[in-house]
Amino acid sequence: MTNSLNDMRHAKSLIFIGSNAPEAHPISMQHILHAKEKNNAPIIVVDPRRTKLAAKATDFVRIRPGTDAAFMLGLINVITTNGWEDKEFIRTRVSGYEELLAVTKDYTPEAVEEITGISAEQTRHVAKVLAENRPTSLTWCMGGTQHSIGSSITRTFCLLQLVLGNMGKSGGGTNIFRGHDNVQGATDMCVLADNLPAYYGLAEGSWKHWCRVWDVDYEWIKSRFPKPELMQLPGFSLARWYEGVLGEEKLYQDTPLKAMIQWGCGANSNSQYNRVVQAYNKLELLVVVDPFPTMAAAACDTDNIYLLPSASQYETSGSVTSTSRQIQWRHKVVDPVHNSKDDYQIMELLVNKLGFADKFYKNIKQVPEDLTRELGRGALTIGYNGQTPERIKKHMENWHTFDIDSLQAIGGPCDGDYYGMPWPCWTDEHPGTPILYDISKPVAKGGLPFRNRFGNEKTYDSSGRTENQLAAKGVCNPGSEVEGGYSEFAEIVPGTNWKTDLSQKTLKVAIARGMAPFGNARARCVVWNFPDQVPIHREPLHSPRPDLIAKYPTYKDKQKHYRLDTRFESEQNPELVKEFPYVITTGRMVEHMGAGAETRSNQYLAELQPEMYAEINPRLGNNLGFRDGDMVWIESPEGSKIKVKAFFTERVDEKTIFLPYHFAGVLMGESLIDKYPEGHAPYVVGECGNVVTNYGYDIITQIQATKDGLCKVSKA
Amino acid sequence: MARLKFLCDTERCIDCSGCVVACKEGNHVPVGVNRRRVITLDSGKPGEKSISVSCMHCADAPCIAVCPVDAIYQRDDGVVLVNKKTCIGCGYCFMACPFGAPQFPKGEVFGARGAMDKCTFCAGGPEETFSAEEKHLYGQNRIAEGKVPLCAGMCATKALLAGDADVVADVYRERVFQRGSGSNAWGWSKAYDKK
Amino acid sequence: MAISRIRKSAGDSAVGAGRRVTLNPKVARRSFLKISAATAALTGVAMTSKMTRKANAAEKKSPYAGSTKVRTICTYCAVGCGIEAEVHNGVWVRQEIAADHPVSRGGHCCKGAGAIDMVTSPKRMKNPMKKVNGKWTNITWDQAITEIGDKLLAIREKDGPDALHFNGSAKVSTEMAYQQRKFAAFWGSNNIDHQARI
Amino acid sequence: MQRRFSSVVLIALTVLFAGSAFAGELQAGGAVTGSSADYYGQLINVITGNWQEYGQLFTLLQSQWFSKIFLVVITAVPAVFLLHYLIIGAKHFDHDGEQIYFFSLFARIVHFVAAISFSLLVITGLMIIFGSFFGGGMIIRTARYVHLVSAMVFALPGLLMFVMWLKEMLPQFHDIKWIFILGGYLSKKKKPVPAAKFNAGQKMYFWFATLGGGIMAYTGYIIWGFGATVDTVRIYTMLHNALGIGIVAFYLTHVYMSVFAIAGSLESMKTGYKPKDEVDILHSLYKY
Repeated sequence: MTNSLNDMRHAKSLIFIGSNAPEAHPISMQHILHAKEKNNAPIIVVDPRRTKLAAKATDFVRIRPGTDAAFMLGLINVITTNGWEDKEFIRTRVSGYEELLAVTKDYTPEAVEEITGISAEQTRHVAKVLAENRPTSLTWCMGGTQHSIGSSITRTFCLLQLVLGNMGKSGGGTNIFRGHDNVQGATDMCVLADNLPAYYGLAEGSWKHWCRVWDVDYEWIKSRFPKPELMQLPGFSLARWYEGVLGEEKLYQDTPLKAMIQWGCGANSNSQYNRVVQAYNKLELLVVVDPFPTMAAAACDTDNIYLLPSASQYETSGSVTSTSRQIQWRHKVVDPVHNSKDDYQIMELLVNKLGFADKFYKNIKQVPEDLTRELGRGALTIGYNGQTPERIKKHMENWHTFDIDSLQAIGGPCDGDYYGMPWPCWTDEHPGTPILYDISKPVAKGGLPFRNRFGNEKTYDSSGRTENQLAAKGVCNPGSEVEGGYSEFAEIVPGTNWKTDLSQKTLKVAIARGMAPFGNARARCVVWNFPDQVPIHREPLHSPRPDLIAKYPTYKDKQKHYRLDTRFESEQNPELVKEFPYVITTGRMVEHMGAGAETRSNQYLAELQPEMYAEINPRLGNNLGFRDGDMVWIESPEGSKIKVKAFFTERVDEKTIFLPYHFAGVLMGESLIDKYPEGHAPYVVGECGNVVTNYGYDIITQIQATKDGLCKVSKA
Repeated sequence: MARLKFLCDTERCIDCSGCVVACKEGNHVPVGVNRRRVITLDSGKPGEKSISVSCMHCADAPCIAVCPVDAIYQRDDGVVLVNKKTCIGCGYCFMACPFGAPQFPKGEVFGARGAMDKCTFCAGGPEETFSAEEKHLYGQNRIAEGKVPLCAGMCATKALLAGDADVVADVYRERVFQRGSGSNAWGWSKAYDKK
Repeated sequence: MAISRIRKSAGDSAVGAGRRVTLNPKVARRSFLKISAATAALTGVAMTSKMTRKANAAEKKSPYAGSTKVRTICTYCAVGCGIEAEVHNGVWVRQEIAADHPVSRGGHCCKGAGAIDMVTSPKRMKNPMKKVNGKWTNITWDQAITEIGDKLLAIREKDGPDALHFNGSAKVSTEMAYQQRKFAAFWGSNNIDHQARI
Repeated sequence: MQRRFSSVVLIALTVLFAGSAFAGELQAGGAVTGSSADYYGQLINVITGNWQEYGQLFTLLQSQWFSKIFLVVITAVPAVFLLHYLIIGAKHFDHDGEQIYFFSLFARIVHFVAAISFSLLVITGLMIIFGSFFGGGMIIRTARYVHLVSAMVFALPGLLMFVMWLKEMLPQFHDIKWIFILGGYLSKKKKPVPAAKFNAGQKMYFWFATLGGGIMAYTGYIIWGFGATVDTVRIYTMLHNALGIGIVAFYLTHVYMSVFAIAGSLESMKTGYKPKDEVDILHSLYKY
């Protein structure tokens, strides 16, 4: 989120795309409904389903799954043709705007209607509402990202906010509600195949930076890798790691995967889950570290599996980063129960056994506080350095002193700080940055311009136009020494820049000069390192509209995509819809979480939501000849199928089937409940919805396309 | 004398069942007994509304009137409680209740209903305050501690209000006024059908 | 209709001699209420809690004498709701309402309201386990770590570090997530990822 | 007849299934599909039903009327009989003279089993109605169990009596006459009254006890397990209570007649023999 949940209280309108806050983020509704009630803010919900959020909305826009980009570009088209864009904002803080217009001119409301199924009139209406009620808070979740063009879709969301001039403003911003409790923190720490902590990437310089932080010899780390070039090659992603085991596809490493450590990850949130199960059984070693057995325990038939009981999060401590980028300290409530050990203990046992404990724990005397300090020392790009354990704990102790509207402490020991010191928090004295890219405040008080990351000037491929990428003259945070755009800080300490200066002198100098360490640039509409420099609509790989595939085809197949090849063009088959006529999409329910291992083991939650089901429109169900409550088979083009109960509801339209994805314990019609360790099977089991989610991955991030596949349905 | 009341604001209730689990977890209510539940009308259709329902602690409670053994009583602050030791599980209170609040766990003899269980407003029961027996039979006695009931305190959107009837009414009135006060989506444009 | 049978007196003998606390009539109610209603409307929170709390202040008493309150954070979604855990003799006895948390204001969804179940659920794993001839068997931590470690080292020796994939987690603390990434780096592979990808 | 038989079948069913599960527990009701709210949406219809109509009526009757009426019945009826006993007194017949074999051994056994279980039903039923008098709790809970067991026990002899005496219990014209003179009980004179094996009063009690008993058993079964929608349960409860009023009244009458009003009739029911003059007078149309 660029802003915070509490800041949404200031929004004058709110638009949600692929987000169902009452089910996925219920407490955020407190602030959303506040904006609706207090500011009379219209709430626009764009979703294939009439969700519980739509029940609170002023406008519900039913969209065909996977066409969000087209709708956004359509909104930009209406806004710009009517002159509702924020001209001053675009002139001073946005680059590549003309190139954007060249793309959006084709997305007229009528063209958008053809793609998305949203009437041209509704597109115009929504554009008008957004234009008349600024600032708009824009929220998306997995409904916006889990597509083969997910990265393009999310960019169109940002572009809309740039065109409306809603970025860096209270009540505006792009507010992505993150899923898991610490998914922001874990992402920031880059438990990712293509990055080192704090998004440093995998370049040699990044490795050297972190080796300095870890206080280990770079050559030693290098010696740990089979080949130096593998240090810079992203590993397998969570979305497709199992292909590395199954060996049916070409791999970009010398060995197939033979062992797997699955630490706090339910894995039945993986699409094509039946293939994951195959991979489990082919592994030589599978280690599951979790408080609950998880589906892996039941799915794995072979003797290769170990279950290590980790303590729950309440039995250990550490910091967690919320969706608002706030860092809070999760205090330990009780000691680990049973014979479980907390994560740190298990890691220590493992590292000791593997023989690199002396190097691994060189700076770590006190767990977890020394870890917080070490990661803060290195994570300069996103400003994790100001949030010392002491400060985080102080915020926890004094959380009652923070104002609900501004999230700023009023008096008390944290006076002036923003709650949780939302990153970037550049120094020990910095209050945190409650709103990103907000130039109304000095940098030292939590203001920031756009980051200068991609050079100072660029000639665009599409137009041949050359544009300065730094912010326009006069646009800067109050007190800035340079009145206008400036590049990122480097060479304050010779041989370093603001990202690699471990002394943090660069940061302090920049802030003392009233400037952002990362420069003051424009937000890009043209991303020249992406396949679509300006995002466009492309049909989902498995599209229900064969007629549109010709006009909006997907990408060429992608080679060497996280150590695998990913099919795009060769997977898109206009004939597929004839056999698999319905769109399948997945989502959350409020009673369960993620893969559901925790929540399905809670008797009360299991009681509330005891069964897997498929939401089917009554008209579709009646046409297919089954009744509410009948068991149906849902089959995917990949040949997998699930047997679930039909639940008739008008939440979904006649072409769409919705599956909650939290269930596990039943696989392709066969119950695995007896395979759990005795006494540890969850209270409720059900088919994994992700068995039938289709092939399809984003071209940049390799996120799985679970929201726009195809399927067929028959009575069981 | 202050009277304690519940009020659920349907404009805010998002059907998250937080109140349901807060109640069950806090009072160790067995599975199958629902002191509180959320009901959604027109689910999945335009105009969908949810409401959280439990014992409403009626001023003139029909359950008290019909109980053949006088197991149900009302405290001075309006909280309606049941004495589980007196209750015979006949179910008359359930028939009389307009909210379906009384719940019956399965008893042991001939499939009989056990003693009636319902929302206590987190005020425990007739046993000694904070005694193990009170906790076992009725759950927490938060009113004696000076705390609000768990369901309302943990309501995600503060849709569920609990407390003194006058304050609850004031809060709700203020909210309704606020909703109607603007000149935008809910105000004039709505009144005059201005698109 | 029912008035005739409603007992107005809380001290009725048929009800039992239990001590029952009712609101203190001595508090000057009307004026006090005005203030609390105003606060409630401002924050949108049912501040009536304050009402009962203050009215009962004179008789305040806790069922868990000497318990401590631990402020912690809910482990479900990323909203980051506050939890006040009441701990008595090392046992998490109940979840209190974290009404002062600046984001959640005491609110929880059904998952967060049952957060205590993460610790108390009988379904929790109790011991390290492995499968022996298709049957689940309890093992000691020592055995588990020794066997896993030996196997990992053997695979590393034979196939190299890239034969291991590490699925980390968005459910652990930032420090632990950092350690997971650091572990992969020290192990010598980029085969590490977590749920943010999907 | 159809109805009668269906209720007979139901009594039999009650006996068969009573011990097993009373499946109508609310928590188990309703297909569980969809979200919790839909689940509860289904449930709430089962739960509150049409409260405005039936719930309110039930509340009114249960809180204001049933217990009062029962109180009137169990005080007024004995009081009337006390007056009758004091003013008119019991009828005495010659138990040493000629006897007529009136009831077979089988009939007597059936009657006694029925009598005991029926008495228990009435007593425990009244205990439940006046539960607050006993302070509720264990006593009344036990009374409920006894009520259930007695109902199950009564079902068989009830059914047998019904079959056994059905023919004699069918109404006849002389019954009207009997009713007009109230069976001659208002006079001290021994004047033959128009009645065959059973007089009109016995017939009425018979129908209340068997047909009414069948309805009581069925409604009771439903109420016990909440085996229907709440509205049905409410109606059945009202029916159960209303019918109970009549049954209690007739039960008391029967007890008074057999124990007090006709001296030695209890003995007759034990031995099976009635004095000839008693039969000639009270059952003047009986062909022996």
